[in-house]
Amino acid sequence: MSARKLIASWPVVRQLTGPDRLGLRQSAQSEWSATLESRTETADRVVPSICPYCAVGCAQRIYVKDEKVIQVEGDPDSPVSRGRLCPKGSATKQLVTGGQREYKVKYRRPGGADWEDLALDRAMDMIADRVIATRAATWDGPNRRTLGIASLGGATLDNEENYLMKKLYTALGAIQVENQARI
Amino acid sequence: MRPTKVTGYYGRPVLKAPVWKSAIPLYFFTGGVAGASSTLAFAAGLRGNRRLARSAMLASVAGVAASGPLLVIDLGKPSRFLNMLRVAKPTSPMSVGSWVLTAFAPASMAAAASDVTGRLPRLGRVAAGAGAVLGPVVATYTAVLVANTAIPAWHDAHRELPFLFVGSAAASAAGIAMIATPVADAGPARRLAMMGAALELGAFRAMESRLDEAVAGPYMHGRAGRLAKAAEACSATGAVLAVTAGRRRRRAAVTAGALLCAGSLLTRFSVFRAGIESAADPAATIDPQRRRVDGRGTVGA
Amino acid sequence: MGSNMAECHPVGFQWVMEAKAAGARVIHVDPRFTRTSALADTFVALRAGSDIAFLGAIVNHILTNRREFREYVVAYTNASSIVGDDFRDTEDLDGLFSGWDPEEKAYDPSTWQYAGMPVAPSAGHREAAAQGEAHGHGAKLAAGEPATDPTLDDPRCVFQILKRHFARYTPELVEEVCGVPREQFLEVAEALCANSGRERTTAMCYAVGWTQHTVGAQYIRTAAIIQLLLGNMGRPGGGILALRGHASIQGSTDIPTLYNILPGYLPMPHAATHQTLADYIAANTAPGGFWGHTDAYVVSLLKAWWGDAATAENDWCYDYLPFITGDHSAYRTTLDMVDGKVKGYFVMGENPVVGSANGKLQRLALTKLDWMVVRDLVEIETASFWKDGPEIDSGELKTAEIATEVFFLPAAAHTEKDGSFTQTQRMLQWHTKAVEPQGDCRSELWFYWHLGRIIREKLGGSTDERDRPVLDLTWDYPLVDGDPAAATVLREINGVGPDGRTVSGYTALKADGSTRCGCWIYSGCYADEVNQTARRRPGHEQTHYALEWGWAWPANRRILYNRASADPSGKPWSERKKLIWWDEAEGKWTGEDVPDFVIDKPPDYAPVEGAKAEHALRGDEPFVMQTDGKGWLFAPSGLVDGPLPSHYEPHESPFTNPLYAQQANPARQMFRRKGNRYNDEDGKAYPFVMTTYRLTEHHTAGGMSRFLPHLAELQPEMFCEVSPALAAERGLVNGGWATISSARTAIEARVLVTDRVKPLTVQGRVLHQVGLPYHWGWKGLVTGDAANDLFALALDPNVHIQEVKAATCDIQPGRRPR
Amino acid sequence: MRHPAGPATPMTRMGFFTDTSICIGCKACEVACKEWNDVPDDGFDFLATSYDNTGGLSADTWRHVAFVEQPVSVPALGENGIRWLMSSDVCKHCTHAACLEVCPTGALFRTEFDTVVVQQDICNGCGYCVPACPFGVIDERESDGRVWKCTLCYDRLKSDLEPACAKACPTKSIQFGPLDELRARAAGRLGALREAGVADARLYGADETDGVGGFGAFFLLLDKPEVYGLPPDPVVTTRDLPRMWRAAAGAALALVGAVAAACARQR
Ligand SMILES: Nc1nc2c(c(=O)[nH]1)N[C@H]1C(S)=C(S)[C@@H](COP(=O)(O)OP(=O)(O)OC[C@H]3O[C@@H](n4cnc5c(=O)[nH]c(N)nc54)[C@H](O)[C@@H]3O)O[C@H]1N2
Ligand SMILES: Nc1nc2c(c(=O)[nH]1)N[C@H]1C(S)=C(S)[C@@H](COP(=O)(O)OP(=O)(O)OC[C@H]3O[C@@H](n4cnc5c(=O)[nH]c(N)nc54)[C@H](O)[C@@H]3O)O[C@H]1N2
Ligand code: SF4
Ligand code: SF4
Ligand code: SF4
Ligand code: SF4
Ligand code: SF4
Ligand SMILES: [Mo]
Repeated sequence: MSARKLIASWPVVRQLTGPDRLGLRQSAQSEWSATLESRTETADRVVPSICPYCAVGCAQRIYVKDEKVIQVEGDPDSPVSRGRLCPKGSATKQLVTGGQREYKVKYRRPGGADWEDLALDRAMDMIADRVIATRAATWDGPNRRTLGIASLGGATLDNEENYLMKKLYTALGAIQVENQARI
Repeated sequence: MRPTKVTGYYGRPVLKAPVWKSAIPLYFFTGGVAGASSTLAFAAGLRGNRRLARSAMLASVAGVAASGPLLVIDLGKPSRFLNMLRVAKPTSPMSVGSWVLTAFAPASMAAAASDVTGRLPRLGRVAAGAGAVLGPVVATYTAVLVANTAIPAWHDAHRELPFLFVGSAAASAAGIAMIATPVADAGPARRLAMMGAALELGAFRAMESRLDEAVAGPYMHGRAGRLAKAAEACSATGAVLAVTAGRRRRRAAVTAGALLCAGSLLTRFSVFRAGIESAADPAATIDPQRRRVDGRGTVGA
Repeated sequence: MGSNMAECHPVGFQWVMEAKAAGARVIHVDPRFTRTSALADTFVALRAGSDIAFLGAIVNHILTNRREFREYVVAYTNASSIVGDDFRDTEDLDGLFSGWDPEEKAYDPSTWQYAGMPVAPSAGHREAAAQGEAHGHGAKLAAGEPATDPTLDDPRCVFQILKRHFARYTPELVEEVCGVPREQFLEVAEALCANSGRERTTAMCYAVGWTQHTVGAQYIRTAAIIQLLLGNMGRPGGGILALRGHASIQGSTDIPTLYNILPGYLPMPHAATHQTLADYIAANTAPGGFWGHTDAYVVSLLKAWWGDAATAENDWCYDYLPFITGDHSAYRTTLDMVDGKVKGYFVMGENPVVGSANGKLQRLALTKLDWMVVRDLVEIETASFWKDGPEIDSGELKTAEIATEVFFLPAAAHTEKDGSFTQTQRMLQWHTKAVEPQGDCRSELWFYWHLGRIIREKLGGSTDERDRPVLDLTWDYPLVDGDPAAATVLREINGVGPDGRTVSGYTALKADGSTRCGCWIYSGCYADEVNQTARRRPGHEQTHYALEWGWAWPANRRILYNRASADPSGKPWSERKKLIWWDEAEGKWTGEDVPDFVIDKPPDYAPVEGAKAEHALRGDEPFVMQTDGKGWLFAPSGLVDGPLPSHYEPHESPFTNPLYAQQANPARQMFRRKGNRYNDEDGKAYPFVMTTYRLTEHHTAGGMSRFLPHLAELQPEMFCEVSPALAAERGLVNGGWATISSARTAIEARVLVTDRVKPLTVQGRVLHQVGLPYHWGWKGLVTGDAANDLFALALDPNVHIQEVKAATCDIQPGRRPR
Repeated sequence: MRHPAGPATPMTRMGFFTDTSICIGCKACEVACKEWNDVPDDGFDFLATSYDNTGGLSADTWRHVAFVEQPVSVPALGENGIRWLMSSDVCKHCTHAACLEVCPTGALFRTEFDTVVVQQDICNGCGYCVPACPFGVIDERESDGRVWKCTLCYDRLKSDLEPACAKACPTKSIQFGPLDELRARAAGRLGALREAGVADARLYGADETDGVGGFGAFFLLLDKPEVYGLPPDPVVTTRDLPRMWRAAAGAALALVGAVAAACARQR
């Protein structure tokens, strides 16, 4: 920046030379505020979504930049919610990006005092083994089922997920499959 | 137990208390010393009282030198002071003060430097003159600064606060001069001490009696009130001592000077503290305003 | 009533506010004055657990003052049906209906049938009750026309029975039972009547304030009776709106992760009555209405699951389905866990040690497992009970002695997966994956598909019969970034026809194995090979019904049974309230919504002899899922605790039932056992009524709110709401601590003294109610005792939902002993 | 209507009308604001003041919902009734904004939308604006020493978007738009409420002749402002500034006079 420009950008000079003599308005504007814009403007994409909390089913728009969620907002197109969100819906960005989230598998061995690390593949394999063994040990032939394996949850999940769950459990003969509709 | 009448919204303050820490009332004091001292120095110099002029000049420099760090402590980093010179806002006493201080500090230092070293005497005199003119502004603008807030105990005292601050500044400048100057040369300082203390005490009394009762409280009771009482005692004793034993004995003069400084300092802290208490008291904000609205008789707010 | 809509469905509440601005009157009936009450025109404080008395008195008010919508009632409800001679009412038997078996503690419902209808031979009450278990869609009637009396004068017609049944439900009784001043009750009853009929409609909203009672299903039945009498069903601005809970609670009921049903409310096969496919179909096919096609629905489902392995010869793999033999619901299963019967447990986005009743029992149950898999976004209490639960704290349990092996798997959030949620008005809405899940986070779709894949690989060589269902499962979904493509799953749910293309809807389904469909009621959601649930045509470009936003089951209709919005001749009841009507010229039903009726069935259609399913219903019978096409004022079948609602006291109550000798619902489900103590005393030890509920700022068991700073700070501590009078009586100080105790345990909470909770005068004495939000547990940014630790398991017998809306407690100042 | 750069030129004044009569106290405004502006939490303290655990506006709370429980008389219940007032407070974006006028750095400035915004690259944390605000809005964030308050979503406005709080508000208790339109709408709403018998309803801050020249974010209240923690008759402190300077001039002259008098005698 040339010296002249530097001086011209000094708000006092702007004050003395412009209409804003008292320095309350544009002469006091800073670099930051002059170049400000909504961060949603620079999002790489906007993805249609639905609020994950309650059954009102408010529509959301997810703003993504550099493969990160940078903002979650109501979708004004929704005939249900018209763009509005309650405090929970408004906290969705924190829900999906916040520090509370867990990113690693944790394993607690029987009687163990604390969590241990476990690779996801290994965990899946171990769980499959447990299912097979428990099912075999508790098989009730006449009723084509096992009462040894139960499942809880589903109301926070997608229809497709509930469908696969029910399909797999039923094929395995696990019938104690329940969710929040019961409580 | 006292019956509690909850005012406003669960008794919560309407206003935010100033976030300033003790650096600020300290600065009011050092700024006051600097400002009043440079005026005193100039006047003493004109009258040829070199001893008095020299000590007042040094007091002024000391005041300036202490003020800088105090302001920086408040802002956090030195560079933050630079932003003060970004704009010049007549609506902001702090802005006005910053510009004045920016002119005053070098003037006061230059004057002292010239005086001590004996070099560039012409420039020294101009600087001393500038310091003398700006000094009263430095000593008073802080009163406007606090008055120009929403805090009832400050805002509503805007008529008296400048006199209180000036009196306080004069008394403290005089006190320091008395400490730093032989008794023989300190006559003007003693007289200034008397006048300063009188102004300080008088302005305080005037303020107390004029303020709305919902507003004046902090000046009379509680911590700020206690500080005010102590300030009054110190200043009054200091002033009396100054013009009695202080005329003769150096030790008495030093004690008087110290008392005057203490009084001035306590006054600043008392006012500061009163502001914080006032901000915390919803009634101080709401009651006078409610009376105003009801007085107007409109549905209004 | 029974819903705190402003707090629990805040964005939905905008429509209530809009209606209010347009002149609607909003009435809120709740034990506490809530944020909904604050915005309502009228607030009525009633005692928790007393709604049937209140609603029953409205029924009585309508009937005694002849305020019913007569034409509607005669034409569209079963008011005129004659009930069998054997039926005895609670009025005759002091609180019991006929058919009560004191040994079995269950009803035999056969005497509740219409006169002259062949009653299905019953294999005993147990089986009858078991039938109830297995019924997704409730009621079932034998074939045949019941006798009717359109004048409604026959003393044994439903209308007259109703009149007699509710005659004692007077404003005075409301005052006595509910603590509602009779003037206020009358004001509400009148408002309802005045706002119903030809020109006006009234809607009722409820949620779990009605369901979480030992008489929950009957609460809703009472509301249904009112709405049918007033002609508010199937009409715009009318209805009974269940404000459901989680984002896809409706979906997880439709495509159920529930033990007693298969997708689309097909019952799970019951060992006693459904041994073969033929038995199953026979038992579950209704002579009239759309349940006449059960065969097509179930065969299509079996084909969807077992594909080519399902053939006509092997009964479409019906043998692959497991049997249920009774109650296998969540709480029953918890007790089975305590008893060591359950070894492995999957917990998928639920937090039972905080959210389910009797928290301690829940935790104890988990200690008895061999292994448990918890999948969640955060480390919830259920995942870590073994190391930081309250029983570990108190020393009651030792970590080292808990043998449960625990796998915690981090879940992907909704932004990290494709899929559909079904919201409270049965509308499916698609959410698109925005970003890839990080670390080990995966969707449930990923988890179950891979789990299935691995199990199938491991069982690959098995010749064991029991492994066939797993090995023959259709399990070949295309993968996208490792996830099975959710859209292909939805497509399977929609179903495909013989040409391999998606079917247009359930009417295209066949029982001959030529169609496959994962959930018949969802059929149409992928019609024309288009994901209809992803449609997002802006609401403001559409009519009020916005038919091109998302997709609602069935067949994208937004208002169920909307044929009732027109009169029997097919004309709208009124111009103001028109929705669909018969277009004579076009020869079809038309209007603003998708007609919930056979599109070209004229109003004067009469079924021919031997007509089946929907063809067995007349052109003026709008309730097309019902065998008789009628709205049921009296329920001859489908409920296990009576054909009509009666007021019973909650399982725990400080009062005796002033109506009947029968104190509480006789059929309620109880578990008298260790760890589940009831307060059977007369109310001296626990003199107050406690009720639990939600706050706008938190979500259920807290996993999605207590851990988030922006929500947690808004309600940072567990508290209890008490009236100033109770506070004075017990020395409770606003902002201080209180200990609330029940027959189970004691919890502590901060005290909020508020005028919003008022003492009520019930049966002549003052009753205090204690309000408890239930969102807290011991983890997260803000922690507190879980309200559910205070509650016992006492369930509604129809749906096995726990009574956490009304029980007895005591409250004392100070913190609980540690 | 985008202003990517360049000096802020005055345009239509934009603002808020917060109609507290339809507020459901959901606090979506508080959360939406924090999410958009990355405002940290404000502490986890249970205040036992109805459902308000935020207490008031602060550096970390730019929208604050007040909850007031009041006994009222209700037809069927007599004096035993209750009402629950809820109101979402925010910076008033005063026409004469004390915070802005006293700011010595120009960090606070008036934007092209006539809103009052702190420029975080300029604020030096002098703290002067804090006690200057007659509503106790603006405050210092201890962790970084600067002051923060509602920006009326300056960044969003620049991109022609509605502020986050107004967008979220389920009942449109918070309405955003050109101020004159909002004032007209508010007058209509007030009329309707008065007609419906809500005698205590009043507009707060809609009057251009009030002590701060009217608010850019004004309110419809159902009771006196102080009931919600708002000052009944706020005045911009700088209105009295000329008088203050005059007093200061007098005081300064008094100092000069005193010094002169003191030095009148040599010793
Ligand atoms: N903010 C928020 N919203 C939510 C949820 C949440 O946790 N937080 N959860 C979601 C879920 S899972 C669900 S199921 C829904 C539940 O939504 P609601 O059912 O509305 O929620 P609750 O607060 O449990 O209960 C509603 C009201 O019932 C009252 N009540 C209690 N007992 C009785 C009674 O006997 N009679 C009557 N008439 N009223 C009674 C309570 O005082 C309470 O005000 O909310 C959903 N929405
Ligand atoms: N006393 C009392 N008790 C009650 C009630 C009451 O009113 N009073 N209400 C009852 C009702 S209606 C309900 S619904 C229950 C609710 O009780 P719960 O369902 O036990 O509670 P939530 O906290 O909703 O648990 C849902 C969990 O799912 C997680 N989650 C969210 N999305 C996903 C996902 O995509 N995948 C996975 N794996 N996890 C996910 C969340 O982080 C959260 O921890 O509480 C019941 N309990
Ligand atoms: S924004 Fe609120 S009301 Fe809407 S779906 Fe989400 S939780 Fe429910
Ligand atoms: S309300 Fe306070 S912070 Fe906001 S503009 Fe007015 S003076 Fe400034
Ligand atoms: S703290 Fe910042 S915004 Fe406030 S007056 Fe000082 S510089 Fe201006
Ligand atoms: S306008 Fe923006 S910054 Fe201001 S309160 Fe609303 S969301 Fe927060
Ligand atoms: S979002 Fe709207 S309704 Fe909710 S508290 Fe804020 S102003 Fe009130
Ligand atoms: Mo729920």
